[in-house]
Amino acid sequence: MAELQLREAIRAAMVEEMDRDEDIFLMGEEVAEYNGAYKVSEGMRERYGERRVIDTPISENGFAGLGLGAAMNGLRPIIEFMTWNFAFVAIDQIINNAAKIRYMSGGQFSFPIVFRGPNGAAGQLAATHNTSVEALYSCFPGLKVISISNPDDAKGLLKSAIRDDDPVVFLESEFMYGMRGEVSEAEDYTIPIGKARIAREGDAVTIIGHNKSYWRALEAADMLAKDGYAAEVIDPRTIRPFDWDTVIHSVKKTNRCVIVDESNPFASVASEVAFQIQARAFDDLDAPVHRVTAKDTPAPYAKSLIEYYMPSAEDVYHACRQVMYLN
Amino acid sequence: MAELQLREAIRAAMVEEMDRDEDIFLMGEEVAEYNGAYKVSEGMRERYGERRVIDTPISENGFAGLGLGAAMNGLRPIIEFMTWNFAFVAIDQIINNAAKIRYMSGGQFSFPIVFRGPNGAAGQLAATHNTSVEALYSCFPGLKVISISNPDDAKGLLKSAIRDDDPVVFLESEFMYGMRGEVSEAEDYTIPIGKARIAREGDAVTIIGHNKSYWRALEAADMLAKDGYAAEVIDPRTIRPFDWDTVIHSVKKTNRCVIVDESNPFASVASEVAFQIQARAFDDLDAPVHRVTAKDTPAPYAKSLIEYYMPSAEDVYHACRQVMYLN
Amino acid sequence: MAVTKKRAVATNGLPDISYETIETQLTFRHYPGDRFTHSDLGLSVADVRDMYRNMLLQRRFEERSAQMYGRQKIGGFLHLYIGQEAISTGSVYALKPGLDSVITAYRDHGIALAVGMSSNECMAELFGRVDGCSNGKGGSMHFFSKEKRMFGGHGIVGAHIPLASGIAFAHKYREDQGVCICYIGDGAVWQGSFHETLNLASLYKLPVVYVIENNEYAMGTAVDRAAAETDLFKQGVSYAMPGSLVDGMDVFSVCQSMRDHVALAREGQPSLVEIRTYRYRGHSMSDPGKYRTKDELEQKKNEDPILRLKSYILENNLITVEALDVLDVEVKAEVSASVTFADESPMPPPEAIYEDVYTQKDFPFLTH
Amino acid sequence: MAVTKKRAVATNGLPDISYETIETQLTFRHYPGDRFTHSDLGLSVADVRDMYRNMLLQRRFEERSAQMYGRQKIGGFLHLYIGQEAISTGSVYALKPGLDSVITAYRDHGIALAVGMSSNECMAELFGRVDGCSNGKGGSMHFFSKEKRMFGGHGIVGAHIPLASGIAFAHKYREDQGVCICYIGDGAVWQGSFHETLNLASLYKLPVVYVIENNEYAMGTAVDRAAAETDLFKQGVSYAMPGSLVDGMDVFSVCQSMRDHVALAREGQPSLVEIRTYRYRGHSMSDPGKYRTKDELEQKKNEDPILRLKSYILENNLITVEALDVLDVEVKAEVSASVTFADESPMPPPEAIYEDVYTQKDFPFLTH
Ligand SMILES: Cc1ncc(C[n+]2csc(CCOP(=O)(O)OP(=O)(O)O)c2C)c(N)n1
Ligand SMILES: Cc1ncc(C[n+]2csc(CCOP(=O)(O)OP(=O)(O)O)c2C)c(N)n1
Ligand SMILES: [Mg+2]
Ligand SMILES: [Mg+2]
Repeated sequence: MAELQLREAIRAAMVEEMDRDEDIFLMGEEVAEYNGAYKVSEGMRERYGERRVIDTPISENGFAGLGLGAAMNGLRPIIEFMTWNFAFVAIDQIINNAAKIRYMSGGQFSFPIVFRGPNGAAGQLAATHNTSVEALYSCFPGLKVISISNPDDAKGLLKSAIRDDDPVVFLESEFMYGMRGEVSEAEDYTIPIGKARIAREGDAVTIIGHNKSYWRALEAADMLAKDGYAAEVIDPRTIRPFDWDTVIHSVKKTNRCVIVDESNPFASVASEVAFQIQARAFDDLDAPVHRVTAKDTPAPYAKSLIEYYMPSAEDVYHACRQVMYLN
Repeated sequence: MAELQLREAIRAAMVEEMDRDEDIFLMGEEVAEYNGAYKVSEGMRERYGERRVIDTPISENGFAGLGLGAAMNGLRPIIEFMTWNFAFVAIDQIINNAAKIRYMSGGQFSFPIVFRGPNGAAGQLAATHNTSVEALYSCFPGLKVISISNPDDAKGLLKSAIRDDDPVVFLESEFMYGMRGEVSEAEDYTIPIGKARIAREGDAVTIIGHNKSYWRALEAADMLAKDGYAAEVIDPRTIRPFDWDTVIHSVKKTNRCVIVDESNPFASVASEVAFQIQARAFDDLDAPVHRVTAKDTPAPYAKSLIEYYMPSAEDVYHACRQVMYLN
Repeated sequence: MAVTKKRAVATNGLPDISYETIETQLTFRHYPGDRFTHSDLGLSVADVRDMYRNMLLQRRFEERSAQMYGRQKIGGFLHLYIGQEAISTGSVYALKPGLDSVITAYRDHGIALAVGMSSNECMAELFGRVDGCSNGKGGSMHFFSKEKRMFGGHGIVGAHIPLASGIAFAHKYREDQGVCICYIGDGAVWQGSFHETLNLASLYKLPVVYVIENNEYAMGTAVDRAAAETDLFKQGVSYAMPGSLVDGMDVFSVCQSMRDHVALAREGQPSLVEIRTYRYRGHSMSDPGKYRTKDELEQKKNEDPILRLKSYILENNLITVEALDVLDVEVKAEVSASVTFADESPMPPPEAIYEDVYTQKDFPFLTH
Repeated sequence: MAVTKKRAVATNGLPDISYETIETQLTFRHYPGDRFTHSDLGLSVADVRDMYRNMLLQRRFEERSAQMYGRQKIGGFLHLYIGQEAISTGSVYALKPGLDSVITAYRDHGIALAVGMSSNECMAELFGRVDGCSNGKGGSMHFFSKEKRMFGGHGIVGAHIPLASGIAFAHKYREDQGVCICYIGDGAVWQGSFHETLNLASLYKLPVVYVIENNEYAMGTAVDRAAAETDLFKQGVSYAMPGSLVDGMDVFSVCQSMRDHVALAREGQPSLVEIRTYRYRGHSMSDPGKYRTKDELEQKKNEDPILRLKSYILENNLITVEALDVLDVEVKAEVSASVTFADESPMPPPEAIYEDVYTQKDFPFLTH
C-alpha cells in the first residue's frame, strides 16, 4: 500500500489509464499549463503533451459537448470541471446528450466519457460555489454517478469509470484533495461501479454517507462507540446505480438508519435512500429513517454561518441517538 | 364559474395581472407575433404591444438572465419557456442567480419573476422533449415551485405567483392546455402558494399526484371506488414549499399512501414525499409508501414504448391495492 | 490592423477631442446561383442524375411522410425539409463516404437520405418500429446511422453544435483525415453553444465546417427579428474563421462551396458557411405559417432546387424527359415500398424500454 | 456590403472557377493613453483629485485585505483588482450617480469603492460580519449595494452578462434614461451568455455598455490561448454593435471612452468596449502566477495607472506633492478604520441562516 493524497490517487488513475489507452485524453480549464486549479493533473501536460492534455477557454457547455462528440466518434475523454458548480452552464450537454443520445440512436452511439471535478461545499465561497449535485445527475437514466470519499476508492473507481463505456459523473472534493490515505498497489487496481463499501460493521444503527459526509458518519460512529454502541457505516461510493442490497441487508440487521448527505435536503440522495429503505425493509425498521443534510438554504459566506450550514458529526450522532430512542 | 381551457386560464391570469400592474411583461420564444407555440399568449401582443409582450431569439440562457436583471431593477417579468426541456441551457441563471442572489446580497435584491411553461411528457417526442423537472428545481432553496393540474388552480396560483416577490417556477403541461374546467369568477381570484388541495376525501388510502399525475390518481380512485374503497386524493399543487400538514394529516387517517409522479424515480418529488411521510407518520403507516413513476429510462419515441413508460391509472390502482394488502 | 488618427466631434456634446480609429477590411466568399456548371465541378452526367434522384427521393419521402402523419402512422413532431434539398445533396457530394461525418438538428430526413440511409429504415423510424434507424426510440427528430457516419438528428436547438467539434476533434486526434459537416438552423446561431464551440473549433484548428441553413425563419421568427446582424456569415469574424455566403437553391453552388470549405477543413481550418434557402412547409405539421405571405412562398417556390436542376438538365440535354420520368416513378416506388416496410415492421415490445440505455447489459434499473 | 466579382483558383485543386467576394469595411474607435488632458474632458482639479483619491483608496483597501487574508480574517477566495483601478474610477466618472447602474464579476472591490460604497461595509463583508454590504452572506465575490446601484459581485463567469441587459431593459422600460455598465473579464467572452446577451441587447436596443476588462489572463490562461480572435473589441461585429479599444492604464482615456459609449447607450445604442489593463497580483490569493515572467509584470507596473495620474498631476502642477501625501495618509486611515470597524462588527448568529432566502417571512424551511 502506498500513501497518497486524494489528488495523487486521482492523477494515478488517469495516468495509468492514459498510459494504457491512446484514445483517452484530458480536457478542461487550467488542466494543462497551470497543472490544474487544484493540481490534480500536475505533470500530465508534460507527460502527454498538448495533444492529450488540453486547456480550454471558460466555455463549459462547449467543451463538455466537444468531449461528447469525441466520445461518439470513438475517443474516451476525461472532462474536468474546475468545480461542479461551473457545470450548470453545461448541464444540457450532460443530461440531454450524454444521458439520452445512446437511447435515441437505438444504441448505436455510446459515450465512454468521464466528467469529473470537485463537488459540494468548499468553505467560505458563498452560495454559487457550494452546490452538491449528486441528486441532480443521479435522477437521469443513462448516466452513472460516483462520489468518492478517500484515495483508494478514488483510484479504483476512477479507473473503472474511465474504462466504462457509459458516461460517468465523477464527484470529488476540494476539501479532500490534500487528504492522505492508503491506496492499493495491486496491479491494475479497479473497484466495480455500483458496489458500496461497509467501512465499519455494527448492529446498533446503519449510518450511510458518501464523499465528505462519509467522514461525518465515521466520526459519529466513534462517538457512539464511546457510548457503547457499534454503528455500521456504509459508504455507497456509487450513487447511480446504488447498491441497495448492501444497505438493505445492513438495515435489516440494525433496524434503523441515518443518512448523511451534505446536499440541500429536498429530493436529495438521502430522500431516495430513505424511500428505498422504507419500501424494502418496512417491517424491519424500528424507527423512521433520519437524515442529516445541509440546511434548506443557499450556502452562506460568513464563517459562523457556513459551519452551522454543514452537517456535523454531532448532528449525525444526535440523529443516531434519536433513531435508537436514546434521547 | 366559467369553463375555460387550461391555456385560457393561464392567459386570463396573466392578462388580469398585466392590466393591474404596468411593471409586468411577458417574454419568450414565439409568445408575441406567433401568439405562443401552444397559443397560451394568444392576443396578448395585440393587447399590450411589443413593449410588454416580447419575442426572443432562441437564447434561453440570455433571456432568462435578462428577465432576472429586469427583476433586480424593479420589474416583474413573466418568462415563458416553450417547454421546460429547453430551460436546461438556462438552468444556471435559475439556480445560481434567481435562487441565490437575494441571499448573497443580504436581501437587497429580490426577484419577483415567474418562469413558466409546459413540463413533463408530451407524447412521442423522444427523450430530450419529455423531461420532468419538478425535483430539479424544488431542491434549490430560494425558488418556489408550482405544478398545476387544472384551469382553476392554474389561474389562482399563477396570479399569486406573479404577485409573489420571490422567483417562481411554474409548471404547466402541453397535454393539458386544451383541457377544459370550471374557473372561479370571483374578482381577483388567487390561491395561496403552498396549500395542497384535497380533491376527494376518503379513508382507505391517500393518493398524491400533481400535474398530469393528479388525473391518474383520480382515475385510480374511481377504480378503487368500484371495489368499494374510498381513496383520499391530494393534489399538492405547490411542490416548494410543500404542504406537509395536509398530507400527513391524511396519511394519519388512511395509514397508507401512494404517490404518483411522472418523473424518473430517483430523487424525485415522490422520494421526498415518502421520506417526509415515513419521518412524520412512522407509527401511523400500515404499509410502506409506494410510488408510481415513469420508468427509470429516457423517454422513448415509439407509441408502444412511451405508453408503457408513463405511469398509468392501472399502475396506481394496483399500487393502492398493494398498500391495502389486497393483492 | 490599420490605425488611423483623425479628429472627430464627440457624440455627446463634449469638447471636440481627437480619437483614432482602427480600420479592418473583411473579405467573404460568395457563391451565387447559376454560376457553376456541372462540368465546372467536374461532375459526370451520371453524377448529375444521382444528385437529381437524391433530391427527388427526399422530396417524395417527405411528401409521403406528411401523408402518413395525417393518417396518424407517425407521432410527435414532423419537420419537413422540403425546399432545402440542394443543401443536403450538394454538400454530401463534397464528402468522402465512410470517412467524413455529418450531424444536424431535428429537420434531419433530408441529410439522412443524402448520406445514403435507406428509405426503409427512415420510414420505419417515423413509424416507431424496430427496423427504424434508431430502433424506434428516436423518431423523426433523431435519425442516426453509425454506418453512414450520420451522428443525428438532434432536438435541442444548438446542442449538437459542440458535438460536431468533438467529432472533428476525434478525426484530428486519430489523424484519419476525416472532416465533419455540422448543419444548423438560422435560429440556432443565437444559442451560446454556437459561440463557445466556434471559438473552440478555431482555437484547436478542428476539421469542421459549420453550415447555417438559413431558411429565413426559426418557427415563426424571421431572421431579422432574431438577429441583430442578419448577415450570418459574418459571425465567423469573432473566431478568425473564414466565411462564405451561398445560394442554397442551386445544388452546384452548394457543392462547390462545400468542396472548398471541406478542403479548408481537411487542412485544419474550420469555417462557417451561410447557405440561404427556404422551407416551403410550416415549421412542423401543426404550423399554419401565418407569419409569411402566400406571395413570398410562391415566389420562393419558383426557385425550387429540384425544378431548377431539372431545367438545367433539360436545357443542357444531359438526360431526356422520359428518363427523368422513369426516375420519378422509381423514386415513388421506393417510397411506397418503404411505407409497406415500415407498416410491417413490428412495434418495439415493452422490454425494449430498458435496452439501449446503457452499454452495461445488467444495469439494475429502479423498478419501483 | 460590396460584392466584388473576381476569378480565383479554388483551394483544393478543382477547376479554376469564378467566385465573388463580399467586402466589408469595419471601423472601431481607439482611445490610446496619454491622448486626453483633464481639460479636454472638462474635469476640474477637484475632480482629478477625487479620481486620484478613489484609485488610491481601492489600492490601499486591497493591499490591506491581502494582509487580513493572511491573518485569516477573510476566508474563501480573494481576487484583487490592483492595477485595474483606472477602469473602475474612469468609467464610474462617466455615470450619473443614483440613476445609472453597474454590475461586475467576482473581482469587484474596485468597482464597489468607485461607486461610493464605504470601506467599512466592504471590509466588514470580507470579514463575514453583519455590517457587511451583503450582511456577511456574500463575501469578497458578492458585494452588492442597492443604494449605489451596484448590482453585484458575481462568481459564475459570464452569468452576470444577461443580468446587465435586464437591468438596462428595466431602465428603458421605465424610460428613466438610466444606463447600465457591465464589466466582464477577457475570460468571460467565451461563455455562451456573452453571445446570447449581446445579440439580445442589440436587438432590443438596450442602454447598456459592455466593458471587457482585458487584463491579459483568465486565471493562468493568456488571452491568445483562449481566444481565436484576440482583438476582443471585434466581437461586436456579430451583433452590429459599435466597438472601441481603450488603454486601461490611463484614467482619462477610460473616462472619455466611457462617456462616449454611455452617451450612445443613453440614445439606445448598446456597445462593446475592450479596455486593456493588467492585474499585478495572482488570480486569487493562492495563485503563484507562474504563467508569466517577472519582466512582463515589472514592465506593466511601470504603466501603473495611479503613478501615471500622480505624474500627470505633478507635471501639470495641479496639486502639490504635500497635498498628495496628505491624501495618502487620509486614505490609509480610512482603510485602517475599516479594519477596526469590520473586526468589531458581530458575526451573523445561526438564525440568520434562514434570513434573506425569501422575501416571504414565514417560509416553511425543511428542518429535517
Ligand atoms: C433549446 C431549444 N429551444 C427551443 C426549442 C424549440 N424549437 C424547436 S425548433 C425551433 C426553431 C429553430 O429554427 P432554426 O434553427 O432556424 O431551424 P429550422 O426549423 O428553420 O430548420 C425552436 C424554437 C428547442 N427545440 N430547443
Ligand atoms: C462558469 C465558471 N467557470 C469557471 C469558473 C472558475 N473561474 C473563476 S475566475 C476564472 C477566470 C476568469 O478570468 P477573466 O474573465 O479574465 O477575469 P479576471 O479574473 O481576469 O478578472 C475562472 C476560470 C467560474 N467561476 N465560473
Ligand atoms: Mg430556420
Ligand atoms: Mg482576465
